[in-house]
Amino acid sequence: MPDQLLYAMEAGLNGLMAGVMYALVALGFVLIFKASGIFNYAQGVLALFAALTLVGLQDGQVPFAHLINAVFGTDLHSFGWTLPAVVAIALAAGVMVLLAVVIEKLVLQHLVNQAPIILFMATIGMAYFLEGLGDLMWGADIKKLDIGLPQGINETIDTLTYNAFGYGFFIDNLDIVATVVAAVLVISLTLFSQYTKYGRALRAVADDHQAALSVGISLRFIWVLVWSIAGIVALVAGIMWGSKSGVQFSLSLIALKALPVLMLGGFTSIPGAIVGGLIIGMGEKLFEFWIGPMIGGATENWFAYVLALVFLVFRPQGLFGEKIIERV
Amino acid sequence: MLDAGKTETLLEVNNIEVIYNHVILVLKGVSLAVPKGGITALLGGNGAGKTTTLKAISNLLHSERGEVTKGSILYRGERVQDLDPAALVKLGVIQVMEGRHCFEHLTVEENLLTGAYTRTDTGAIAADLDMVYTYFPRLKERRRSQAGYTSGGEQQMVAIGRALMSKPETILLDEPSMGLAPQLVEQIFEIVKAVNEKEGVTFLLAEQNTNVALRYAHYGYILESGRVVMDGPAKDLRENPDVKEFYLGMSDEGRKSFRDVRSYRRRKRWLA
Amino acid sequence: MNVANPEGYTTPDGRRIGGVLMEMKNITLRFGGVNAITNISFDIRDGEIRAIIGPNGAGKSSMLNVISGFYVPQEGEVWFKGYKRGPMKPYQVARLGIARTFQNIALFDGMSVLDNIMTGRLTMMKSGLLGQAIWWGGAQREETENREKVEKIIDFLEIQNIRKTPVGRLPYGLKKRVELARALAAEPKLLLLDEPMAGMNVEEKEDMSRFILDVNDEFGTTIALIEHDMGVVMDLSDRVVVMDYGKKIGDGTPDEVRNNQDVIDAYLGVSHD
Amino acid sequence: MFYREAGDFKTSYVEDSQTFPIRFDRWRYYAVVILAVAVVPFFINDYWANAVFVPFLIYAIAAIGLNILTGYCGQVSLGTGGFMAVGAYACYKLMTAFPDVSILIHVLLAGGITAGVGVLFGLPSLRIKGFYLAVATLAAQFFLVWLFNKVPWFYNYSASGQISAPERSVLGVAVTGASATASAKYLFCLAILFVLAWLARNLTRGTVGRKWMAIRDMDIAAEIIGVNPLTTKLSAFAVSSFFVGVAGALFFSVYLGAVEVGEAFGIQKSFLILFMIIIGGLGSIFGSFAGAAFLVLLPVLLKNVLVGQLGWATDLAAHVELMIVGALIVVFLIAEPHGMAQLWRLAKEKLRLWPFPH
Amino acid sequence: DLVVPNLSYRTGPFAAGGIPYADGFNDYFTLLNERDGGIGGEKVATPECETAYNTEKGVECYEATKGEGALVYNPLSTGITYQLIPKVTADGIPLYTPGYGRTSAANGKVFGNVFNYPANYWDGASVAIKYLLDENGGDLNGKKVALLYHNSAYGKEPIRTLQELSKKHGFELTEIPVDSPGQEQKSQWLQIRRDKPDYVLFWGWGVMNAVAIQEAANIRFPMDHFIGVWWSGSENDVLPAGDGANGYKSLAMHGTGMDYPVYDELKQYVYDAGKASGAGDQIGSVLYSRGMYAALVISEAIRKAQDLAGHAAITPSELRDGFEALEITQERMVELGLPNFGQAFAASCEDHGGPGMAMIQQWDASTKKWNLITDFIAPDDEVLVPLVMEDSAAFAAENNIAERCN
Ligand SMILES: Nc1ncnc2c1ncn2[C@@H]1O[C@H](COP(=O)(O)OP(=O)(O)OP(=O)(O)O)[C@@H](O)[C@H]1O
Ligand SMILES: Nc1ncnc2c1ncn2[C@@H]1O[C@H](COP(=O)(O)OP(=O)(O)OP(=O)(O)O)[C@@H](O)[C@H]1O
Ligand SMILES: [Mg+2]
Ligand SMILES: [Mg+2]
Repeated sequence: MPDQLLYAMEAGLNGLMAGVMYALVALGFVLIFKASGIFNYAQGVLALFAALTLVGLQDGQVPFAHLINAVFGTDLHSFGWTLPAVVAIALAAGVMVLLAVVIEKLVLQHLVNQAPIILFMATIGMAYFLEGLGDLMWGADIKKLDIGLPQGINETIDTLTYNAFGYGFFIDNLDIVATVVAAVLVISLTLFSQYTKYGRALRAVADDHQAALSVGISLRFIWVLVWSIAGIVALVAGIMWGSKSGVQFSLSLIALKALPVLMLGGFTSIPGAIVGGLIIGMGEKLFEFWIGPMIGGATENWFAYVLALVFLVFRPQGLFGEKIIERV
Repeated sequence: MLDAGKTETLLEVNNIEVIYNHVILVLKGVSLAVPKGGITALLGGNGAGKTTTLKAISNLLHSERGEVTKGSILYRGERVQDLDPAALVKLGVIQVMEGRHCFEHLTVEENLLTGAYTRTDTGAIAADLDMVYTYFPRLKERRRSQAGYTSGGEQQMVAIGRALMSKPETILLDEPSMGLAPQLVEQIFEIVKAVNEKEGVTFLLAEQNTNVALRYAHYGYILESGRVVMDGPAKDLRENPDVKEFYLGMSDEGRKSFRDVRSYRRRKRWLA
Repeated sequence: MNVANPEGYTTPDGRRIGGVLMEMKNITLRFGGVNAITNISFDIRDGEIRAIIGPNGAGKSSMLNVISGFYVPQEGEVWFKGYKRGPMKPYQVARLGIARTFQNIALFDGMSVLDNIMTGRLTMMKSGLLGQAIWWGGAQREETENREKVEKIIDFLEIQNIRKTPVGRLPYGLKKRVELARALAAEPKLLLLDEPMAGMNVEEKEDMSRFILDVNDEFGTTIALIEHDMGVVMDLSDRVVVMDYGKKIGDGTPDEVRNNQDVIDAYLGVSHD
Repeated sequence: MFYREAGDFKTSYVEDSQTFPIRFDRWRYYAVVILAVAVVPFFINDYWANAVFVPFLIYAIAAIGLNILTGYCGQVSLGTGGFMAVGAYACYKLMTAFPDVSILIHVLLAGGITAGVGVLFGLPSLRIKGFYLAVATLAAQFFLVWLFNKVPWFYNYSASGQISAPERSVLGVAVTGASATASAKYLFCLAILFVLAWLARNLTRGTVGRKWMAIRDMDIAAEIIGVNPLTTKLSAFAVSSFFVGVAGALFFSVYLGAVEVGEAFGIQKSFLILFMIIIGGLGSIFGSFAGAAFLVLLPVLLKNVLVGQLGWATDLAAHVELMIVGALIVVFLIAEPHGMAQLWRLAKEKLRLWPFPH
Repeated sequence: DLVVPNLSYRTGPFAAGGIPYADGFNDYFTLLNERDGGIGGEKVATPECETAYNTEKGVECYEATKGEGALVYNPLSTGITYQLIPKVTADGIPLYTPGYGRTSAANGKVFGNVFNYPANYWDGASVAIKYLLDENGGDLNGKKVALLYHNSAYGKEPIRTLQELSKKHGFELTEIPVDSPGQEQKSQWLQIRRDKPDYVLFWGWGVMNAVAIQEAANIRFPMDHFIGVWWSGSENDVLPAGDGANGYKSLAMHGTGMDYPVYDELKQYVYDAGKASGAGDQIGSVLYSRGMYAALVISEAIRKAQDLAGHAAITPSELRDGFEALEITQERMVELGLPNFGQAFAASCEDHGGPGMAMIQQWDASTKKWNLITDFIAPDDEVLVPLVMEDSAAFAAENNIAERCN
C-alpha cells in the first residue's frame, strides 16, 4: 500500500479514537438536553470539577485549604492519605450526585417552564460558579491524574500493522480504554432511555414542563436523576481527559470540542453522540492531514464546526436528532 | 343525580387571590366547593379566571410566575397549596390543561402511557389503554404518529385520554370540548358521565360550552372578572333567565340565529 | 338558488355572490403513510362565506395550509383569480391577498396587541431598511398612515382597551379576536378562519359572528371558515364543504348538507337544526 | 403616586409612538444625556475611561447589535467575537492603508464589511434553528479567528501577528493611539453609541422590527402572514453585524490599542455579550445598556471591594469573583428571566399603582 | 514606598504558570524589605493585580495601579505587553519583559521605555539552533527540524528567526501550530511521527506543554531531541508525563533549584517568618526562580536609578534611566546570593535586549529535577540584529516614532 494511504488510515483511525473522547463529553450534553431541553453549557466545567474532586480526594488534599489558611492563618494542605482509585472514584461520583441535588434545588427548580435560552444562560452562570468553586476548593495548579489506566502506544497493534503493511500504526492505549468505556456507557444509557418509563418521562419533560407536571412527573426527581447521570458521565470524561492532559482549568474547554459532535449527531440522540463523535473526529483529522498543511494547519477547531454545519444544512436536526416539529 | 349538600366536600377553595408577575391581580377572592363524586362546572366568559382557578388548584401557577396570595385550597380537608404538582397527582388530582399540551415528540401512544407514569400495575395500564382506544378510536388509528403532527381535535383527545390513564380520583378539565367535532363533544361528556358514575371520579370542569356543561354537571359556578357571581345546582342555573340569555344564547323566543344578532351588546355587568 | 352558475348567485338574504375566486382541483396530500387529503375539488366564490366542516382529523386545517402555501400537495392544482398558481412560498401567497387565522393561536407572544395587528400590514409597508433607520419623514408617515387603518380595525373589534397589552397575557378568547384583527389588517381578498370560535361562550360567539358577517358585508371579503359549532356554520355560511378522512363527502348549501345522509353518519350524528 | 401616566394625553399617533411616551421618562432621558455629554467628560480620567466608560460604551454597541439578532429576531448567535474581529481587522487594514482618512469613516466602513460577512454566515439560519443555529454560529467564530491568525495580510505581516492601532484623529483630535486623551476617547465612543442606539431604536419600532419579532416569536406564522424569512433574517444578520463590527473596530482601535485575535475576540467574548443582553433583557435597547453596564461594572466593583477594601489575596478574590458573577447571573435569571429591562417595567407598573399593592 | 505592581495571573487557563512566577516575584521583594528595609531605605510595595492572562483585565490593572505611582510593569503576557507598549511610552513608565513580549523592543532607539534583557524569543530560537549545531558537529545541513508552537502571537514569534536560520544552516523547517489551549494534539504528533524530524523545537504555554510532552512520550519520540523554549520547561510541564518525560530538554535563561545562598536568607526572612507569597509551595521551581530573577533585575535597576538620581524615592522616568544604565556583573550576582544564576549584561541607550544567552536544561524524571547540561550559549546576532532592526523600523514608521540615541 502506498505510504500516503497508510498515513491517512492511521490519521483516520486516530480521528475515530479522538472522536470517542469527544463523544464522552457530548453524552452528558445529550442526556440533559433530552431530559429537559436544557442546553447545558456547564457540562465541560462539570467534567473539570469532577476530575478535580477525584484528584483531590485521591491525594487527600484539604478542600478550600487556601481559603482556610488565608482566613485562619493555618497551614493546611493535605490529610496525608492516598486513597485507592476505586474508592476515590466512588466518592467523586457521590459528590457529583450531591451536586445534582444542589443544582436542582437552587437553580432548576426556580426555572421551570422558562424559555430554553434562559435555561441555557443559567447553565453558563453555573459554569462560572463551578469554575470558581473548583479552583477555590482544589487550587488552580496543574494536577496529575493517575488511576492506573494504560497509556502510550499499543504494541500489539503496532506489531500487527507493521507485519501487515510495513508500517506500524500508532494507537494510544488510553484511547482504546476510552472506546470501551464509551461503548458501555452508550449501550447502557440507550437501554435506560428506551426501555424504562423514565426514558419516556425524560422526553416528555423536554417537550413540555407544565404538561409533564400535570401528569404527575416529578420534575425534581427527573432532574436530579439526569443531572446525576450527567455528572457521572462528566466524571468519566474528566478521568479520560485528565489522564491525558492533567487536570486544570483548560479541561473545561473540551466542551467546545463536544459541541460540533452534538450538533452533528443530534442534540437528543445518545447513539448520535457516538456516531457524531466518530465522524467529527475522523473528519477533522483527515482534513488536517490532507488540507491542513496547505493552509497553515491548526484547522481542527473550526473544521469540526464547519463539517457539522454542512451536515445540518441538509438535516437541520442532526443525524439522529428528533425532527423539529413545524405545524400550524 | 347527586345532591351537593349531602356528600362530603372533596376539594375546597376558600377565598383565593391570584397575582401574576407580582402585579396583575386576576382572582379576587374565589371560593368553590367540589363534592366528592360530583361533576362541578366552572363557567364564565373569556378571561374570567377559570383557567387560573384550575391552575391554582393543581399548583401549576408557579411555572407561570403566578402566585396564590390569599386564601386556602384544601383537598380532603388538607392544605395542598404548597405541594409539588407531582405530589398532587399522587394524591389523585390530575389536570387536563387548556390548549392540549401534548408531548409533541412522543407518539400518541407514548403520550397516553406517560399519563400512567405514577402507576405501576402494568396489566391494568394495558387495559386502560384499550379503554381509551375504545373511547377514541381515532387515536388508535394514529397511535404511532408523533403527537405534534396530529390534528387539533386529535390532540385534545390525547390530552383527555392521558388524564384518564392516571386513574385519578379527581380530574380538573379545562375546556374539554374545545375544537372537537359536535358528536365528539357529546361523547366526551358521556365519557365524563360514565367515568363519574362507574368509577366515582370527581370532576371540576371549566367550560365555555355552557349548554352542554350544564346538562351534564350537577353544580355550577359562574365566574366573572375573577369573582364568583353566581352558583347553584345546574338545573337551577339552566332556568335562570340571565344565564339563559348570556350563556345559552336563548331569548324568550328560543335560539336566535347568529345572523340575526344585529347590534353588539355590552356584556351585562353582574352584581358582584 | 343556482349554485353552479358561473356568474354567481344571490343568497336568500339578498347578497350578490360573484364568480369563482379560488378553485381547488383534485388536491391530494400525503404525509408518509397518512392520506390527509384525497383528491378533493371545490371552489370558493367571490364574496361568499364558505364553510369547511368534518370530523377531527378529516384534513380541514391541512386544506387551509394547502391554500396558504404551507403544505404543498402531491397532486392537484390551485387556481386563484382565474390563474393557476405555480409553486409559491407562503409569504408570496399572503401577498396575493390571502390572510388567515390559526387553529392553535399563532400570535407573536412577545409583542403588544397593537404591534401584532400592525404585522398584518407588513405586506403593504414599503419603506426600506435605511428609511426605517432614519425614521423621520417617509417611515414615520407610513407608520402613521397604517396605524390609522389599524386603529379602525381595533375599534371595529372593540379591543381598544388592550391595545398595548402583551398578547401573551390575554385570555384565549381575546387572543382569537386579536388574530382576526391581524388577518383583517392585511385587507385580504380571501380570509381563511380556522375554528375562530373555539373556546368561546355563546355571547362571544355572537360577537364573533357579527364581526365575520360585517367583514364580509362591508369589505366584501370572501371568507373560508372551519368551525365545529353547527349553529354558527349553518347560520353564517352560504355553502359548506364536508370532509371525512381526507375525502369530500358533501358540498352544498347548509340545508343540503344538513340533510345529506353521509354527512349525518360521519359527522353530525343527529341532524342539527 | 410617583409615576404618572394619566394626564399624558396623546393627540396624534406620532406622539403615541415616540420613544418615551411618558413625560417623566422623557425628562429623565434628557438628564442622562446632558450628564453624559456635558458633565462626565470634564471629570473623566484614564482609569475611569479605560476601565469603565470606554468598554461600557463599546460593549453597549455590541450588545445592541446582538440584541437585534437574538433579542429581536430570535437567532441565537455565539459568533459575536468573530464578527467583532472582522470589524477590528477591517478597521486596522483601513487605518494603515488610508492613514489620512478620518477614523470615523474607517470605523463605519469596518461595520459595513462586517455586515457583509454577517450576511454570509447568516445564510444557514434559513435551515437551521434554535440551539443548532447557535452552535453553528460557532463555526463563524472559530473560522474567523483562525483566518485572522493565519493569513499574514490581515496583520500586515507583523512578526507576532498582533495588530496595533496607530494614532488617528477625528476633527484633529486624536482618539486612538497612546496620546489620545480619556475624554476624547470617551466622547468619540459616546457619539457613535448615541447615533447607533437611535438608529436601532428606529429600526425596532417600525416595520423592520416587527418583521424581526414576528420571525422570533413564531417563524412559520410569520411566513404565512407575509414575512419573507430570507430577507428578514439576513437583514437582522446584516444590521446586527454592522453594530458588532463597529464595536469591534472601536474595541481594537480606541480601547485596547493592540489585539491578538484569539485572545481579544475569542469565544469568551461571544458569551460575555450574550450575557449582557440576557441579563439586560432580550428585545430591549435599554436592556442592552443595562446589561453592558452591569457586566462591565460588576467585576471592577467586586475586585475593588474584595482586593481593595477587604485586602484579600488576588487569586482568592478572583475565584470568589467568578463565583459571585456566576451566582448573580443565576439569581437574576430566577428573579426575572426577562432581564433588567423587565424588572424596570414591573417596577414602573408597581409605582403606577403605588401606594396600593395591586 | 516604591510601587512595583505585580500583574499576575493566578486563575484562568495559564494559572499554573502564573502562580509560581508571581510568588517568586513577591518573595524577592519581601526579602529586600525584611532584610534590608527595602531598597535604598525605601520599602518596595508589590500590589498584586489579577489579569487572568486577559488583555482587558490587563488594561484595567494597568490603569488602576498607574494611579498608585507604579514604577515599572512586568505583565508576564505577550498580549498585554503589546497593549502596554504605547501606553507606557505615553505615560513615561518603563516596561520590563524578560524573556517574553515584543522581541524588537530590544532596539532601544525605537522602544525607549521597553526593556527585555537578558534574552528574548529570537535569542531563544537562535540559541536552540546553536545548541543543535554543537550537537551535530556544526552542521545541520539536511536535518529536519519541526517547530511545534502555540498558535498565538507568542508562539509565532520565533518563526521568522528560524526561517532565516534554516536558510543559513540548510536545515528543513516544518511549522506545526497547535490551537490554544492545546489539549488535543493527536494530529500534530502523528505528523511528527510520520515526518520523523530530527529535532522538535517547542513554543508552548499552559496545558499545551504537558500534553505535548505526554504525546511525545506516547509516540516514543526521543525526548532528548525535543527542546522547549524557557516557557515550556517547568516542573508543571514534565511531571504529568511521569517517567515518559525523562530526558526532555528546554532552554533556560537562568539557573534553578535551591542551591543558591539567597535561599538561606529567603528561608530566614520570608518563609519561616510566614511571609511567603501564595501557598508557599512553589519555592525553587523553575518559574518561581524566573519571577525572582525578574524581581532581582528590577531591584537592581531601582538601585541604579537611585544612584543616578541621588535620592531614594525615584520616579518612573528616573527608573527608566536606571534600566538603561543597568549593568549586572557576575560579581554582583555573587553578592546577591545567586552565583552563576544569570548571565552578566549591561544595557545602553541602543541596547535594551542584553546578550540573549541561554543554557540548556534537561529533565531527570527519577530525581524529578532539572539539570543544566550546557553553559550559557550566545545567540547568532548576525542573523538577529537585522531582524530586530527591520521590525522596529516598521513599528517606528507606522507610529511616527523618531529614533533616539543619535
Ligand atoms: N401568565 C399570565 N400573566 C399575566 N396575566 C395572565 C396570565 N395568565 C392569565 N392572565 C390573566 O388572567 C386573567 C384570567 O385568565 P384565565 O386564563 O384564567 O381566563 P379564563 O377564564 O380561563 O378564560 P378563557 O375562557 O379565555 O380561557 C386574564 O385577564 C388574563 O389576562
Ligand atoms: N405535517 C403533518 N405530518 C403528519 N401528519 C399530519 C401533518 N399534518 C396533518 N397531519 C395529519 O393529517 C390529518 C388531518 O389533519 P388536520 O389538521 O387537517 O385535521 P382537521 O380536519 O383540521 O382536524 P381538527 O378538526 O381536529 O382540527 C390528521 O390525521 C393529522 O394527524
Ligand atoms: Mg381558560
Ligand atoms: Mg384543524
